[in-house]
Amino acid sequence: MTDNAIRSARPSKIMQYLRRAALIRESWVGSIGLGIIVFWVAMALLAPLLAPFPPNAQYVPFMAPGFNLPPTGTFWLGTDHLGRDILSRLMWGARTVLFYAPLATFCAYAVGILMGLAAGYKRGWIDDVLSRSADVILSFPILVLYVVIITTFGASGINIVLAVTFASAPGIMRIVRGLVLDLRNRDYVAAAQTRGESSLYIMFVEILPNARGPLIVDACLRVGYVIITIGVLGFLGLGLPPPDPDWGGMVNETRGMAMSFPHMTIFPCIAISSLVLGFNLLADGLREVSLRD
Amino acid sequence: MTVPILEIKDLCLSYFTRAGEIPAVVDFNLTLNEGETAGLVGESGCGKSTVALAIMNYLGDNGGIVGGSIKFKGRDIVTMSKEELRRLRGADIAMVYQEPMAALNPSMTIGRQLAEVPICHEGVDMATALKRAEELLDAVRLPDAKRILAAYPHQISGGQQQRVVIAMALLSKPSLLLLDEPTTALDVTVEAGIVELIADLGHDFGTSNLYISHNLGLIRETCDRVFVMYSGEVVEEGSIDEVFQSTRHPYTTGLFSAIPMPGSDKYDRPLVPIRGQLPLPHLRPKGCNFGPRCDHFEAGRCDNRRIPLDRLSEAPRPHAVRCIRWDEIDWEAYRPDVTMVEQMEPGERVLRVEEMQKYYEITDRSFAAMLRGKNIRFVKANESLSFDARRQQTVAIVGESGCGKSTFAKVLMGLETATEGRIRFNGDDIADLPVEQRSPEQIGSLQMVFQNPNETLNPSHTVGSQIARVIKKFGIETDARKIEQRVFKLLDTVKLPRDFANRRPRQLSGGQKQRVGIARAFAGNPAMVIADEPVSALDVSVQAAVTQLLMEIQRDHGTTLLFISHDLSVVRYLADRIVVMYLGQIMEQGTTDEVFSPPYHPYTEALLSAVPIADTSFEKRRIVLEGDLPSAMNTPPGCPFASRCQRHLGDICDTTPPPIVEPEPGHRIACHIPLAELQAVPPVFSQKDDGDGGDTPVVAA
Amino acid sequence: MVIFLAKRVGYMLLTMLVVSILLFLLLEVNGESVAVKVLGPYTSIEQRNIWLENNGYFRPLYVRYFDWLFGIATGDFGQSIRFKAPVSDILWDRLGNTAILGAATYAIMVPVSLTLGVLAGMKEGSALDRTISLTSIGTTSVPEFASAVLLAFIFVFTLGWLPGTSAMSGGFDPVQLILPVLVLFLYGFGYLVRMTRASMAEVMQTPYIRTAILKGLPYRQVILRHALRNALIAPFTVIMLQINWLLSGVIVVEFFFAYKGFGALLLEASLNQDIYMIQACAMVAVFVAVTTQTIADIGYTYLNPRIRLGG
Amino acid sequence: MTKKTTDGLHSYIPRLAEQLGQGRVGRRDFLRTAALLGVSSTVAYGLADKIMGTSSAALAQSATPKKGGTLRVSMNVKEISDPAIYDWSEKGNIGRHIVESLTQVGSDNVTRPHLAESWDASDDLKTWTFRLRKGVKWSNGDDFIADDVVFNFERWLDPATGSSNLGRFSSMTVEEGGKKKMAPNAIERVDAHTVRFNLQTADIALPESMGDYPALIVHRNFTKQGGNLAENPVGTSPFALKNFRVGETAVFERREGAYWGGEVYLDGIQYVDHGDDHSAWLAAIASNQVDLLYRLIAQNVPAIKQMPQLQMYETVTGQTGVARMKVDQKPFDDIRVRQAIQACIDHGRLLEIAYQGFGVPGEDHHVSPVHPEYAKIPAMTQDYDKARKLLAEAGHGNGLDLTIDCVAQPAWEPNTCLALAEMLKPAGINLKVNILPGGTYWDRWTTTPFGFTSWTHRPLGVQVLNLAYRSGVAWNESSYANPEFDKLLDDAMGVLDPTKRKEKMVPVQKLLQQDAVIIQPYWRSIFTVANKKVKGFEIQPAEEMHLNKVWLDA
Repeated sequence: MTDNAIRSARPSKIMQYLRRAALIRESWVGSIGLGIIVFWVAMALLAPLLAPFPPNAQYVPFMAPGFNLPPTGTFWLGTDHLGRDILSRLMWGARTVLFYAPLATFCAYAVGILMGLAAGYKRGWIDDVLSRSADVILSFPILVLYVVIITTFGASGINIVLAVTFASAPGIMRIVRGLVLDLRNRDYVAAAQTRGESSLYIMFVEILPNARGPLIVDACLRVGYVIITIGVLGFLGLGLPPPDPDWGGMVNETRGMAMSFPHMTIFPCIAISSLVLGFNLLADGLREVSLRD
Repeated sequence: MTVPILEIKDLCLSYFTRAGEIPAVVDFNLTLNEGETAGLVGESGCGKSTVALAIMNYLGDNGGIVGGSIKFKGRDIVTMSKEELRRLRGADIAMVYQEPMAALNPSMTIGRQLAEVPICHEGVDMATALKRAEELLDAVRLPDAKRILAAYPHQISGGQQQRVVIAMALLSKPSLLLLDEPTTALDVTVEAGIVELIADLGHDFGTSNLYISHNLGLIRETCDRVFVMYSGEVVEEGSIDEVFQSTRHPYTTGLFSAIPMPGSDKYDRPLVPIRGQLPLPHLRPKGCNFGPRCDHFEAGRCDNRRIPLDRLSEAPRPHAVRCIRWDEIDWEAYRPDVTMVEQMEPGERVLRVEEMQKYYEITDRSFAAMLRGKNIRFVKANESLSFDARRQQTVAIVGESGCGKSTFAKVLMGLETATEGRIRFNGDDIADLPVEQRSPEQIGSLQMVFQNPNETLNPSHTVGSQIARVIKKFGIETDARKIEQRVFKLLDTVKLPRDFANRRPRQLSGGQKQRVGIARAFAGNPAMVIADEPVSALDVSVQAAVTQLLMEIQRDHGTTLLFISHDLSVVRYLADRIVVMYLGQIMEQGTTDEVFSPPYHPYTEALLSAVPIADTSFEKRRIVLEGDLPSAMNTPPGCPFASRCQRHLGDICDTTPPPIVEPEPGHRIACHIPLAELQAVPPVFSQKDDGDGGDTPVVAA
Repeated sequence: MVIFLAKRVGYMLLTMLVVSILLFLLLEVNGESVAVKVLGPYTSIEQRNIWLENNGYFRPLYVRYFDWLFGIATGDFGQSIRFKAPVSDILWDRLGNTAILGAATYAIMVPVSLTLGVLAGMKEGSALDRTISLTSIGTTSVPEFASAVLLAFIFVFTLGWLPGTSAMSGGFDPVQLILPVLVLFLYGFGYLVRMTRASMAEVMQTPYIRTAILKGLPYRQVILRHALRNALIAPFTVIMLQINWLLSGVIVVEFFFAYKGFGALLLEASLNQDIYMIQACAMVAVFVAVTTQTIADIGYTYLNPRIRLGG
Repeated sequence: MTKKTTDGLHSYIPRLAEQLGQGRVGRRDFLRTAALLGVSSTVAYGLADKIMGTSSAALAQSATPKKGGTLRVSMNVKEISDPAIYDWSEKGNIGRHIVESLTQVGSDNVTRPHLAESWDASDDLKTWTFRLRKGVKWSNGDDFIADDVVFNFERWLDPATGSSNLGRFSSMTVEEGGKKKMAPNAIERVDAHTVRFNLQTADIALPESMGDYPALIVHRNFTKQGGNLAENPVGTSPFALKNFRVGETAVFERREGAYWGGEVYLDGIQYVDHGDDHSAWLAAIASNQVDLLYRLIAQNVPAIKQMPQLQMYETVTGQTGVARMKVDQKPFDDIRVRQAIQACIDHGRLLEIAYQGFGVPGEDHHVSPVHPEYAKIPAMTQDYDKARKLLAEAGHGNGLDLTIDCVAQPAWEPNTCLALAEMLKPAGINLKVNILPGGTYWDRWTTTPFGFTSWTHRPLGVQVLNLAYRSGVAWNESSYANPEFDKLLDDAMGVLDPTKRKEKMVPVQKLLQQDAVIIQPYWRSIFTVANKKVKGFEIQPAEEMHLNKVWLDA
């Protein structure tokens, strides 16, 4: 085989990742989870095209699902107490949720991974300091921490992201640290050390990629959890500021009327539960698939 | 004739996976009479453990017996009810496992775990059961049985754990004992003790044993009959002498040529690897499973139909072979192709270790230690090591786990710095030079091959990129295209196809990974390579190939090889000089010939004796060491080996560090025993036919 | 063991100390804003200064901190702004109520989850396992507020079977606990089931279980004597750490069902900037968390002889 | 049945009666004004009946009240230690079951005598004489006398007390060195049952103010005995506090012995705190855990209608919320901006969307149709062209970004703001709604440039105007300072004649409307709900709980 042939035979990185991702098909649980997530991602991305109404436009309040208002259109899931189309709000709300929850999780991971790598690889006093700080933060009941942070600094998207980062990073750090403590004793790490690679290189190139399996699973679970957290904060009136739709806030605003107009509350509840379910199932599927490897 | 203890007929075992049915064992026959020990030998994946579990009818959820019968004392286990099976297990058939630590419940005392067996099978009360357990612990030669009964598994050593497992197996006086690699996880000197114990117990308890091992030497020493398995089939069976002396299957011969024997020599009689790889269970070839790897393969015949087990004689239990050409091959004349390595003269001195010492500080944070003000203790990992290594030379460091050989490698590589002493490498003192402070040339010229093939490569990166990184790192090439060329060359060197560059480690077999590891070590043109047990985790046929490869590359590059190993047979085959270590200290060093013949250090002597020898033409003296390796935290003030020494002189050994005697220049022994006495010790190995004193085994006092 | 305990307790105190410093810094550095919260926004600067003077807010920060810390150590958390009463008068009652709620939840959740988890983990991949696992994933995915809304809709408004709030105004009434406990149970049990299942499944794969089976022990004994103890080590820790989770979980439930507990108290204190109350609640929450963590550690050590007796 | 003749009445009463006869004053207005001027309700009703030939007998109970039972009420139980500094009507409601006020504003928004039996006002409305009811006993056995009233007033008017009554009775204060203090001789003890108030300025609303919840009269030894009503609940009311736990419950039992106010039917009252979550309130009454809600939010009205065992109560009030702009801060210092915003508003639709139509549309001048002095002035209309034009003139032709602060709860406030935001969009105004927790909002309610503030009901329109829009007063959250407005307001306040006052109110209302200080979306109805077995309950516009005549039909 010629060298060129070898090079052309090299599959592109993207294809490799896609092929890895396609493994999830082997777990029907994971596939269902992925399906739900893809559905909501599509809803979020296509909200401007698919949503029949602007999310904050106010028409006739309290209309039941299927209400038709000529010539404006049909409100398939009805309207809420301010006369806004629930379907459109769910679609736009998916944007909010799918923007903030992964963003917050990502930030938490960025911090948690850095801390975990440093603590697990460097050990010594760095580990002591980081682990102890993590213990202190983790000793707060997590929602208590959120409530205190949000009420102190105010409810806004960025504060929610910061609060989630602050509260979740230590947990992630612990996971990463545990993985690193295991991985750092591998021969390939020793090989890198004996080549005189820098700590940063070893942490990020040699160790981190091998920790990705459990981390991806954990990230899925965590995104689900953050979705719930954002929902709970919305429910407590500490969530993202209106009017932009946020599922937890939608439940909060309408639950007082759930007895007479259950559709206003139940649809957002279903939306939030289904998305969390999607992430939980995906995590389960990923775990299943990764165990099969 | 009495009913055999175990009679397996035409047994077929399969695993059921999502990919379908995968046959694990095909057409397996075995008869075991009372008091007999049969050995099942084969490389990993040949189905030998599956057979053992099938005898207990325990194949897990996805395994099953698809054909044949397993008769235990005439009763078919395959058709037994669950309850019958339960009563059989542990009472009539018992098993000893590979990993004693894992086989014991970590959260129950050993006493309770042992007592369960008689309580369950004989309905005795706890006190009686514990008494029985205590008796058996005595029987497996565990001192202080009471303490052990009250202990949890993690509180006793590996050797003790295995004795406990054996005691547990024997508690209900089973007729059949299944031993699944019972010594693989143990150190060689401990292994020797267990092997001896098993042999003795067979006589004392009258059990029939089925001994499963990948180690031909162990099988030879423990069994009456042997079954050689390959890819789910028995390819050769017979008595030990028949199979070992007149081997009639190409695979068995291949195995014998692949392992170092006392008579093999890297220059005159090099190891011969078996080419190719074990076929995956669902990709077995048509006809003879071994066909594609066989030198005697004949297309059209060997790959035509299933090969039956052919009897060599009409005796009731004859030597049988699964080969249609066994009587066509001229076994005496057959010499496989092998590249001979020319003998090399050692060059200039590359490495000089002088009085090197490495202590680890352990901070004891307990209150008691703080009160005493002595909260720092030392682990003496290396104590005044001194030796040299020359260009083109292979120097082996031998010792059991905990002897400090890996610590020494770490100091050498700059992952740790020495506490005292100097390490001169190419003239520079690197003892205090951590790897970050070494120049790329220094780092590149001192590289390492690691032990575990599954860990040596980073599973997240391609093979090519991992080799390329080294080339870049040491500044050998900078141009991407040239780097790639060099990667390909290195792959050529380790005899791997070039397209492996794009593969990920998980797509490679263990041997292939180890080759990549070697390629990576040699990427920087090292002057010296440290190989830390590079082949111990590999199957024997692969071991030979990797060993040979290492030697070839060494010769081509003129590299110094520092070979760290616990396996004296490999070392003997490979090394020019040997350094024997025990508890961080050098017990003996010298050329290979010097170390392998008297005068021995008593520890060297014990080590040599512990090595199982598959060559039936050799006889060896048995020396079994008592006790376990002491902790490196509190090394004895005198000779570190004193506590286990079979030639222990008296107090002087315990209190005074031994002097170093030098029977020949360069051959150094650290021992109190007068040189003359050491020289009078007969050699451990002796040719059987010679008829000298070697025939009578010498057991340590 | 004594040393271990002393170390754990010492470590606990250290954590509490750090938390107290953080809390103090977060809420009390700015005396001015404390005065505004206590006296209300309509007060003049003069009034605030008098208050600050009277309450010692012009002393150096560290003096104030130690004063506050001493108060906490002696059970004096200060005066609640919202309730105009000593914080401790209100706090302990509320904590007691939450303890009742938590205990009731645990009394149901722990046995059910452990049983289901063990059943699922005993035979990984079986139909029973699949059913239990999926159910637990499903219920865990429904946030507490959603299940609270749905359950209230069904059982209170539509069927009228259960009381809609749990204020316990007419004395303790177990019926009023049903809905809050059910919500907490539904959301919490899945996690415990999955942990138990994973732990059990892992244990069932270990060689020592094989040893036990091949010893000829009856299956019941293998499970009860060999598997359970090892399989329950991890869930035990989780159960203890779940107490920490429960302190968060009760916020939503107590708020929704008007249960007079700690969570609702904390939420209301936070929403109303009742800083002394927030401080007290946070300290108590952390104390509970750290204590349970310590118990978890000690219990883990006790259950796991490998750690208890030195590795 | 009338013991008094019209002779003892305020000099204005005959004229008022004349106007009533001529139909220039409504029956309600007559009753109200008469009551304010110290005419007892029986007399006033009798007068009205006589003039108009109607009968007030219908007001009498239709069924015979039953005695007994404990009424369970869902309401936040807040601390109640000192009535003088009460700042929530929930506190007043609990306090009112211990201590009482001199006057009481009824469910019909008419102020009636309570502990005060009657009062006179001088013609200039500066001297008021209050005659206290005789035979009223404190629960500790003491007689209720003028010293009690004097003690309370002196305490309220002492700035150290920190009572909002200092502002409420500002006509009895003088400024000294920038600080308000009680004017000398402002309160005069005439005899054991008569107190005279000498005001600095005319105050038509004095009796109304005395009915407000911080004006509950405590015992003269209140301070001496610890100053804590919860710990030492000495009062004049028919109930005794049995159990009180802040945030949880307050339990009252009927006291033994006769009550000055006649028969009281309930054995006891229990308030239960269900927190801040309105669904919990709803759930509590729906599952029969309580008999009465303190408050039913408009959103929950439809649910109540589905539950036949419940009776809903509704009343249009002077309760409202205003989106007020701080006129001295950018961009609201430009009147065109404020007017542009005003031009975008369709008040009726705001009411429809944000409050489900329960109430009447507002007119941006903070005087309600329920107020006696309310003058009908031309309605405003939505006019986006005008709004855009005004914005362009003010230099915001390319759009304007604004933020409005509001509290998170009750929901109608943010909802109104959200609806407002939608309504401003077509004019190019992008309004961001900044929803804050209550505590946070009330920290900044007087300072934020644009905020939505809820205002409670007050019996007279001028009261709110005085509190909120007069130059420099403490609660002037908009910083509106217009001398002309102040003067017009003074004029209006000096007039007793409802018709004349109405006329005087026209320029006041118009000026405030034109200056576009506030967007006042609507006057909202308030609701509550009770089990149908609760009888004799009436909803009071200021959400006061008057339960002395309530009984349970078991």
